[in-house]
Amino acid sequence: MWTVRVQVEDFDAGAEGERLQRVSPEVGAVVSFVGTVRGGEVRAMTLEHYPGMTEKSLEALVEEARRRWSLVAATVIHRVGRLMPGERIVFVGVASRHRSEAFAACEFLIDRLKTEAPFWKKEETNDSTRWVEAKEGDEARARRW
Amino acid sequence: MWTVRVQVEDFDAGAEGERLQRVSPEVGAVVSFVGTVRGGEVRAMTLEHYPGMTEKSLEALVEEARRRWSLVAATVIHRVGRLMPGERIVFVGVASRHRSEAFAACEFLIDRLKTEAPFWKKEETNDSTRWVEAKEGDEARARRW
Amino acid sequence: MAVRVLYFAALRDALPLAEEAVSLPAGVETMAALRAWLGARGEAWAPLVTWKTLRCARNQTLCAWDEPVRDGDEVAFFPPVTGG
Amino acid sequence: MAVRVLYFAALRDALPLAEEAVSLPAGVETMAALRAWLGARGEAWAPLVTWKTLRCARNQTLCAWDEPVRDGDEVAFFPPVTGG
Repeated sequence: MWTVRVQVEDFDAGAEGERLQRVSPEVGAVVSFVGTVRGGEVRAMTLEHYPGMTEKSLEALVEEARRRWSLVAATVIHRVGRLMPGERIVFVGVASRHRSEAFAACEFLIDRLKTEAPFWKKEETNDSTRWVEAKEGDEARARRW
Repeated sequence: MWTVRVQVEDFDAGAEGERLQRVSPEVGAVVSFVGTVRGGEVRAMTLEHYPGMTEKSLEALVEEARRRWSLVAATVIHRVGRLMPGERIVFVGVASRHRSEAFAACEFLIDRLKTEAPFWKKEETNDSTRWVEAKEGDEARARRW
Repeated sequence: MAVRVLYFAALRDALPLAEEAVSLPAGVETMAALRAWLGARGEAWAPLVTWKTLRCARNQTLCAWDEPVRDGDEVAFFPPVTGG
Repeated sequence: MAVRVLYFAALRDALPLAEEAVSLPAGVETMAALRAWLGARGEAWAPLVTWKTLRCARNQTLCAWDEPVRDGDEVAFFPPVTGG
């Protein structure tokens, strides 16, 4: 019911959503978020992480979501390594009886993941390679919860 | 980019999400909602609609979402006819550059669909068949927007 | 003035017909007046008047009860929607 | 007091090492004190002191700068995270 994975391989967002939907006859709503590498100047993106702490921090976020909302199941998958434009980076899926809990918990998980889980992005453009700066807006969004 | 469908057949939520993700290299976030028939006392559910007005009202909601948020694509699919517990009823998927717009527009679309789109549910239990009553909470959620 | 009238869901089940074409007398010029007039045609049509939470649409768009009705309109009456 | 220290991302690129085992002198008892002590070991370590927005973790959990450091801890310093 409660799944956290950090992996190099791609994931199947459809299969993950389907699994959440079928986990119990109680489920009436599944909300999922998929984050992808946007195209444009960026030619590739490398995601570094802190092995061990990553899983621990994602599990702590799922625990907190379970305390705050009535949920039936949740899945968080985050990829690491080198990704190309269009590739999936992250999946957050939440199943609940009613939709409001699933929406809130899904947005909570991605907002807090963005400011607490130890992942760092390095972008490659034609000219250079640079570490992505944290966004002010992300801090503000995470503090809402 | 902007799809509204009312149909008897099931839909493939994973394929719909994947299509939204690939619609443009600009997409960085896809948020999707799947609503299903919950199990329990209900043995089956029949969804009636007002053909013509249904599509029109869903298209109007998508138009309003596009005016309010910066979106790249959106899909709304609603099934009609007789559905069994566990079956999918509705899909709302939104693609945008950044996640906050996709979350807001997806929740807006399902909240407003619930109070404005002309669908009516009739539930069958072992004992009886009854039309589902509209929920006070749904009106309040729709008015937030 | 001729209009097409549709009824849906529980309201339709409570009325003699799902759909009808009616000619309106002079003075029936809004959705509220139309509803009252249709509901006054006898006991079988009383739910149109007594049901407190009906909604209405004119030409396939939700509307208010003071919405004017025009010749050729398609109007509909129904309980609050419950899709999604 | 012996601790294992890890550096990540841009901070790691700016320092001579990604990871080290250090023995702390008496008086270095918090994450803030550890950071200052590590950063005072010469020019190559200055980013630990001069970078304004560093974060820290103790035993794989985000912590505040006044968090106490204990013998055997795994501590980490890094820039604000940018996953998701």
